[in-house]
Amino acid sequence: MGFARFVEVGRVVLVEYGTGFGKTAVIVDVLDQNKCMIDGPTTGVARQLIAYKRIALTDFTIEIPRGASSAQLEEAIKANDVLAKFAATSWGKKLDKQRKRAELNDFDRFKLMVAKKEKSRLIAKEYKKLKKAAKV
Amino acid sequence: MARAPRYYSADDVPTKKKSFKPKPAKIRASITPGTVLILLAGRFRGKRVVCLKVLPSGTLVITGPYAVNGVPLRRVNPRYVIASSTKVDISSVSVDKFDDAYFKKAAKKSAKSEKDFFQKDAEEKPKAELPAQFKQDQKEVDNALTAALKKDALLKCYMKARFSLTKGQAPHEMKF
Amino acid sequence: MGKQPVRLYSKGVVQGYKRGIRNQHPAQTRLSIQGVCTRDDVQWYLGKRVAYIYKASALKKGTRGKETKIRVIWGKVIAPHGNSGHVRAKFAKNLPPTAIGGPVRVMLYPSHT
Amino acid sequence: MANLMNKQWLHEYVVVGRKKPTETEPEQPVYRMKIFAPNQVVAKSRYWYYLRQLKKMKKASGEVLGVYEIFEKDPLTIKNYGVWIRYKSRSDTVNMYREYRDTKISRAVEQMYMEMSGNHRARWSSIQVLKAEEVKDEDCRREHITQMHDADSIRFPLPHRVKRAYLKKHRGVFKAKRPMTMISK
Repeated sequence: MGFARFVEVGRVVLVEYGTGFGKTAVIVDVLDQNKCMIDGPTTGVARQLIAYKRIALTDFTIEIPRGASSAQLEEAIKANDVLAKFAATSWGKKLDKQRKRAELNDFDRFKLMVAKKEKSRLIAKEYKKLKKAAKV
Repeated sequence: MARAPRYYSADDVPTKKKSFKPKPAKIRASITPGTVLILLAGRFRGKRVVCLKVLPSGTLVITGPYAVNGVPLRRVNPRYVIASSTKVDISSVSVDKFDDAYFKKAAKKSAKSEKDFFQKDAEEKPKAELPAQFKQDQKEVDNALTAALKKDALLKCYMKARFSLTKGQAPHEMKF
Repeated sequence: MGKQPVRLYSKGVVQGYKRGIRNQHPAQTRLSIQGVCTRDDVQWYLGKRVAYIYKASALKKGTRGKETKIRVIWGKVIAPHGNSGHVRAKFAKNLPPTAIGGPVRVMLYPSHT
Repeated sequence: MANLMNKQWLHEYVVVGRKKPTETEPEQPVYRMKIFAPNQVVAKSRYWYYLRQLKKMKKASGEVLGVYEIFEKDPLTIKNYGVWIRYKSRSDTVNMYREYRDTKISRAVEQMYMEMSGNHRARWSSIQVLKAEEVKDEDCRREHITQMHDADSIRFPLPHRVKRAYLKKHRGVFKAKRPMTMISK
């Protein structure tokens, strides 16, 4: 089996439980087979011990020494731009979309509805055209 | 602790009763003049309206505007309203004249003759006509408001549409 | 039930009465509200008015002087019940046992948003 | 009770006490002891429990001069801890040395109590903590601890994952599909 995502120092993870829910962080130290230390100085995840059950591993890693300080980590993240890389993946995009959807206010939802209607109207129009062409 | 006074009166001194004066009601911070509100109950439930003014009694002066969605100038209880985060610029609307007295209905004639009472059901009463002054005020407010609504292309459409919960929507998770 | 042009309530289901292992206390009713699944979520619904709407066999005077078979028992959400987003409600008249499993409307007022 | 909700169960206290001075013996030696206990009341109680085994004194004849909690200096770095215990098993009394990795010494002792109850069915009352202190990497003896020391070699996948709904509202009682827990990525 070819594993691609490992628990290791520098692995970018997504917090899936507790404070920092839905935010990305980086493993800075490994405690044992159940827990590790994560930190997210740029995303607002406090440095903390967390169980692997509560995080999801991503495809990305950055070069940091074991037990790197928050400042060191912040520098490494900024130099590597790794969070932007994660945000560009389909997983990152999905999360971003969910976040954006949740933040829509009433007027935005209305605008979305109008846009959707317009889209399906255009599609239907084009579909009719093609249908007509196919018949002839 | 304050020191007890040296002198006590031997007799009870009647203290003046403080008359209770109602303070102007506090309203939640999300509602300000210009906020788009969603009405939750009553005839106009689901309508999106503009808040024009907060009255000292704690009620809100709102209008649809009438020309857009048919909600006239009226007062509503803020408890029956969801405040949205959308704001309309109402600086061009003059709202000074609207106060609690303005909306008070003329007292109904209570003394009724017996004849009136029996006749009530028999014949249709003529529908009460709105005072011309009210119509005039509504028009002025509508004109100013619709001009303000035109600033955003979809805003007028939005005010026209009714709010409704749809499948899968839970109000506690929604932003308004 | 006349269909309303808009739905301005959350859907709820009567789960039963507040109860212990052997006794039940019909003065308080347990409701589950659609989409509410944590105790924190309940915060938004506290104090909201609840309507249990049902059909009776006899006609009775309803609103606007019309005779109707539809009746309503009004109540309000009073407290969260447990950690899974259930709530406790109190009704003007205790709900009948036939209401258990039935739908209620959790209105959006009194509003604080 | 213990580790639920990530709340700290045990705290590290220093309890200081002595025998009550009498007219014949006005100066009494002062004893201080590190105690791991859920609160100060239990800490004092454990202090007298240990002291009366070591010295000819007990709570009635002594006084507590102070109870202080010791906080970890650096609770955000991972360290090794050695815990020496005396444990009364069903047949005998045994001394043990156990190692743990954690960020706080009190958490390491918590781990010890948890592990002892799991592996040896040992109760709180049958364990006495003799000593607990930080251990340098090179002084660690247990393999499950030393294997975590080399930063370069720690690299392992998580092959078994139970996928849970991202949000609680998406959780359900029934599933249409059996969950796939073997993650081969």
